[in-house]
Amino acid sequence: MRYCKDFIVVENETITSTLFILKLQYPETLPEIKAGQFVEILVEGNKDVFLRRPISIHDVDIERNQISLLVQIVGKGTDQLSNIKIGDTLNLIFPLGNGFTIVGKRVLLVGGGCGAAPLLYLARVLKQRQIKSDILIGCKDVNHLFSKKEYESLSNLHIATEDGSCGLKGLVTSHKIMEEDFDAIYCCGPTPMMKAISKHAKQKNIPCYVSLEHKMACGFGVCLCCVVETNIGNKRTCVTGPIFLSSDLKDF
Amino acid sequence: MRYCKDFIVVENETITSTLFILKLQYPETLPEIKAGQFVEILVEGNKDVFLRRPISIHDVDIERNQISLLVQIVGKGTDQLSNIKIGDTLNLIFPLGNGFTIVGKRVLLVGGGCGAAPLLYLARVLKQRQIKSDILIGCKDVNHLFSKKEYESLSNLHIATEDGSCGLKGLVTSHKIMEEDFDAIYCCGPTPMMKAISKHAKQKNIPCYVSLEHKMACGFGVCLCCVVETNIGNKRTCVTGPIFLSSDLKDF
Amino acid sequence: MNNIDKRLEVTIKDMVLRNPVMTASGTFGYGYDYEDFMNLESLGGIVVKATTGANREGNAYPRMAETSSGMLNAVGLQNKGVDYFCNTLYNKIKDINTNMIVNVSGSSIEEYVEVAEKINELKNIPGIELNISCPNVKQGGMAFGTDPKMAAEVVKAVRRAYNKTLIVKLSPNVTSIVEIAKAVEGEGADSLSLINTLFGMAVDAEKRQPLLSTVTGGLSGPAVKPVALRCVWQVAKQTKLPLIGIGGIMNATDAIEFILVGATAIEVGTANFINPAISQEIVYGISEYLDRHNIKNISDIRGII
Amino acid sequence: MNNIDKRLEVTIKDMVLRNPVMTASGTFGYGYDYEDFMNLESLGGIVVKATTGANREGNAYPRMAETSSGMLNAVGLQNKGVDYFCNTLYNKIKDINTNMIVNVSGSSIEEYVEVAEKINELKNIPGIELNISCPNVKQGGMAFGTDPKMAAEVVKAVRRAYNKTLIVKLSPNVTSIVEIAKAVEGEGADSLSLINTLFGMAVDAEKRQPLLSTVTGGLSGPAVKPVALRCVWQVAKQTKLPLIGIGGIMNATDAIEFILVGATAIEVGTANFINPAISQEIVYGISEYLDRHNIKNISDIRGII
Ligand SMILES: Cc1cc2nc3c(=O)[nH]c(=O)nc-3n(C[C@H](O)[C@H](O)[C@H](O)COP(=O)(O)OP(=O)(O)OC[C@H]3O[C@@H](n4cnc5c(N)ncnc54)[C@H](O)[C@@H]3O)c2cc1C
Ligand SMILES: Cc1cc2nc3c(=O)[nH]c(=O)nc-3n(C[C@H](O)[C@H](O)[C@H](O)COP(=O)(O)OP(=O)(O)OC[C@H]3O[C@@H](n4cnc5c(N)ncnc54)[C@H](O)[C@@H]3O)c2cc1C
Ligand SMILES: Cc1cc2nc3c(=O)[nH]c(=O)nc-3n(C[C@H](O)[C@H](O)[C@H](O)COP(=O)(O)O)c2cc1C
Ligand SMILES: Cc1cc2nc3c(=O)[nH]c(=O)nc-3n(C[C@H](O)[C@H](O)[C@H](O)COP(=O)(O)O)c2cc1C
Ligand code: FES
Ligand code: FES
Repeated sequence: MRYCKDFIVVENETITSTLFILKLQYPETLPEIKAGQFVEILVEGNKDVFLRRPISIHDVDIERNQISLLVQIVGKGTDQLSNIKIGDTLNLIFPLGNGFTIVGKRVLLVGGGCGAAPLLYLARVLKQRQIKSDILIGCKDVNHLFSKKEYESLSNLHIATEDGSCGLKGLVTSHKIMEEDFDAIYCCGPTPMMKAISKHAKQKNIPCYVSLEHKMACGFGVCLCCVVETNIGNKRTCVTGPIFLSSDLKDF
Repeated sequence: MRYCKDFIVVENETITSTLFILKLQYPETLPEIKAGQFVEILVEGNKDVFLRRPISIHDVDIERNQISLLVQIVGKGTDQLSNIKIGDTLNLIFPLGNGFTIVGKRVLLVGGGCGAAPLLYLARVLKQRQIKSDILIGCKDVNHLFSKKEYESLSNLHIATEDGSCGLKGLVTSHKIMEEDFDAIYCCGPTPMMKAISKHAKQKNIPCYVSLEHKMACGFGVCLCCVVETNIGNKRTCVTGPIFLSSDLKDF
Repeated sequence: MNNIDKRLEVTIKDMVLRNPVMTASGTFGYGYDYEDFMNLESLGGIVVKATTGANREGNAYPRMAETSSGMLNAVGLQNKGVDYFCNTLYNKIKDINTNMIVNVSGSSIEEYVEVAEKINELKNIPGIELNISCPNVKQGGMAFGTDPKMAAEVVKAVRRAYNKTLIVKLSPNVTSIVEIAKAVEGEGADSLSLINTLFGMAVDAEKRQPLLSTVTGGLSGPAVKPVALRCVWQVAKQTKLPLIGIGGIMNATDAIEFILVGATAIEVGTANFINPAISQEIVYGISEYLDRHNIKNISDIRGII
Repeated sequence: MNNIDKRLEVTIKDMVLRNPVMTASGTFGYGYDYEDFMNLESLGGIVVKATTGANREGNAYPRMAETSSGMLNAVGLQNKGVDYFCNTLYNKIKDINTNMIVNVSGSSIEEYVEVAEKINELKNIPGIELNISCPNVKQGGMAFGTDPKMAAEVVKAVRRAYNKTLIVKLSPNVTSIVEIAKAVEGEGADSLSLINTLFGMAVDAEKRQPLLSTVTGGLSGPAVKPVALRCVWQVAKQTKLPLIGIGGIMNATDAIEFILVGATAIEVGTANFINPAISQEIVYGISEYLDRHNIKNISDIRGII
């Protein structure tokens, strides 16, 4: 079941000048939400924004009926969204997409930049299911690190920064945690990073789940705009994905 | 000289649920503004508003470099405008149009509803020039009466309300002030009212100036969308007007 | 569905629509995708995604670009083909209690005829919408829809093969839409739906490349409404067929505008992406409009402009 | 005008434009109307309002309707005729130090020729833009612009009478704009400008009447940009003439998009109403774009899509 409903903004936290976290209150009881699912936001107040904007669910507070979204400002819609005030309403279609398949006993989560958004809620779900997880976050510098405390409380956090201001200096792929044994990898971030991690997983012969951010018009399966080439033909990223087993994707 | 500049909103006063007055601060010295001139407002934040909106200059405070606008909410643009906050900026093209021709020694100003907007500044200018004026305002009821004190300080105020809640109960045309002798009438309001007053002026054989609210795309003479039929052909309301001598208009 | 507003009922040939509000092909999946958001039976009809003879993978990604008050798409008729439709999809939609229309596409007259013949056998499909106007495939549609002779030929052939309600969907990308409309009327079309998307393109100035894999695509959304209204108005004045107005309808007011210029019914397209319950809301909005203006029947305002 | 960015200079036949930014006919008056807002000499060129043989009063009011991301106009070529232009207006504009182009309109080949001949005599008018694409007058323009044979005929006749730069302005309201473009190219046009407005209409649902006195009118603004880009791209691929891109240009990025798909210059239209200084700002914006992308000359990105 998907819903099209208004949420109320209860927090708009600035992380960096281009990164912010929205906490949204649902007036009813939240339906079940899987880690890796996303919402489609109706962005109002900007003449040049016509379609909704897809944003992953960063975290879910099932007791408070709140969800949070981690958003990077890349254009007019996300910029408009960053100005939203506490108390404003935001209309969402949710929850959308397949969400992560939960497998194994010990798994690795790898996130790059704001692409890491869905991993926090994934870490939470994994902990609930008593699956051990390590999480490796790659980002520009220590200022771009978000939700650190939350990650630490749910998982073993490892960090790689471009400038070495926190954790390893360098790319996630060169972090030593990569060499340990896992039953699966969950990776969200820039495509080159996801490809590198998926190659690594292939070598290790373990499944690698990636999250695709294809351009979407509807987000719920009806427009066929968001397709990705898989080994069994074009699939809609918004319903068959956004989480794919990287070995199913033609391009990976 | 016309300008395209940002003003700062210093007041947004609600008169009725559909009527409000904006007071706008100009950051520089205001240029000369004639009574009857208007501005073209860039209305931001609404997806369905594409063109600027023409609004008459209600009053000018030359010492403070402020202008005020009286706006009636009739659709999406004026509705959006009504939500503007103190401190917001508003981009205006101004001053536009010809403004009233000032004639005579004793004149009558007749205003209907929010159409009366330009008459306050006209009364102010007349007083400065030591021209005696009477002003007759017609409106729905006492709640729709605005800027009463200001009118009273500048002119002899007469009122006609539809429900009799203030002044004469009835239309402005039946007010006894109409029977007195004036050198000219200045009339702003709904078209049927302007036509009636202009007919009256014709009988009295005095000039009647009316303000036309034709639909405008540019407001400064270049698009030719706002034409009105005059005795000497189509004229642009935004530059030849919006103030016309009613006897020059085909339809009057 | 107890509160049916009888004033809204309209007829297109043999098809009775409980109200003029339909949904446009390619924007409403196979109907059931919207069940979470609304009551499908509140609609006058649903036009499902284009169906072709064989399976089609459609165009490469990216297939979508946002534009001012609109979007471009280059989906390219992706679908699993008519046999899959008849054997699998039909069973999933046949009990939806509204007019389920199939949008029929093809690259040749033979393909159109093949699809139409097979759909003709499906009891619960009261009509087809012949898509001769898709700008998104090379050999598919728009060529038929922009040449009166070819349009006439394909309609003639399909008419012979199909005996239920035959709607023909017109392209706005023509010098004279009236000419095409008349050609199609002459060959026995029961109704015309218009417009399909405008032929357009979008560019990423920073990356210096087109935003669609196919460079060009089909423009839809409120940006095209003025063109759509003009097309319906022109065709309404010069043909006798019942028309279905499409293009940029975002709310009940837009729908009323199409009815005023001569549409018997309307289809809601891109708006479904922005508000998935909008088509149902439009039904209510039309009722409200009739109340407010004291109109006894929707047909009283049809084509009065 | 000391800081001229030499990278922006472009040439259209014999006309040197200091940058590709021109303003579109009907949206910029006679140029001087914008003097309060900007430096006219910062522009590559200015196309003044349509000029016809005799005085025209244009269409009745209302002539304008706002639409989603655009507007419809039905001005209908209101102007005081070519003689008034030559005797009065010309003197007011002849010293504006940029390319002052006259938009030439008519209802017959004779009228087009008459106007062109008279403008040919004016020293400081380096070119005309032949408007064969106005949707707003019955006998005016669009009929010439939608039929390749008629388009060729009028261009042929005007070409004989006019020996400076001849730009022909094309209508998007055709099945194949390439066909018209080629017909016009074949008769000696020096350049093509495209697009003129899309043929559309708007309705007031509450009053149940059209919003324009003429019912239909011409659609402009960002809503039409996808169609305009597609037209320029198509024509650039299939003709050799320098093109002037028009349609929904609101900022420098939009202008760059037109250049990327093959335009040598661009014209800013409706945007002038919303920001009367926008054309000058676009010039600066293009310079910035070249800086940011390290581009030596605007021609390096022309038509690379
Ligand atoms: C399933 C999914 C989950 C996502 N999760 C997040 C998230 O958690 N946090 C986050 O910050 N971003 C997320 N994104 C990306 C986000 O949707 C885009 O950044 C956003 O739509 C851009 O909108 P804009 O108006 O700011 O940018 P625009 O002004 O429209 O464009 C700016 C840039 O963003 C790209 N872009 C525009 N629209 C989309 C779109 N619909 N999908 C992808 N890219 C687009 C454009 O190509 C352009 O390069 C997700 C995308 C998808 C598909
Ligand atoms: C010279 C001039 C001075 C004006 N002065 C004032 C004033 O002082 N105070 C005031 O409240 N209003 C004034 N108006 C009218 C005001 O411009 C319109 O009410 C406003 O533009 C409507 O915008 P909207 O978006 O709210 O309405 P929309 O949603 O666009 O339309 C709602 C209604 O308003 C009408 N309308 C829309 N645009 C215009 C337009 N450009 N001109 C006239 N009518 C329009 C429409 O026909 C429709 O009936 C003036 C108009 C002109 C031409
Ligand atoms: C993503 C998308 C896919 C479409 N697919 C089809 C299709 O398969 N067949 C068809 O006839 N029209 C198709 N169309 C066109 C629509 O049915 C409709 O004619 C058009 O979008 C204009 O209406 P709108 O502005 O309300 O969207 C599609 C439109 C969109 C946006
Ligand atoms: C109010 C108005 C008047 C116009 N008059 C003319 C005209 O006289 N001659 C002409 O060739 N084009 C005319 N046009 C069309 C514009 O020059 C331009 O081709 C069109 O508006 C598309 O560009 P835009 O979207 O930037 O406005 C007019 C457009 C508008 C909006
Ligand atoms: S975004 Fe519409 S099908 Fe995926
Ligand atoms: S509004 Fe453009 S000329 Fe008057």
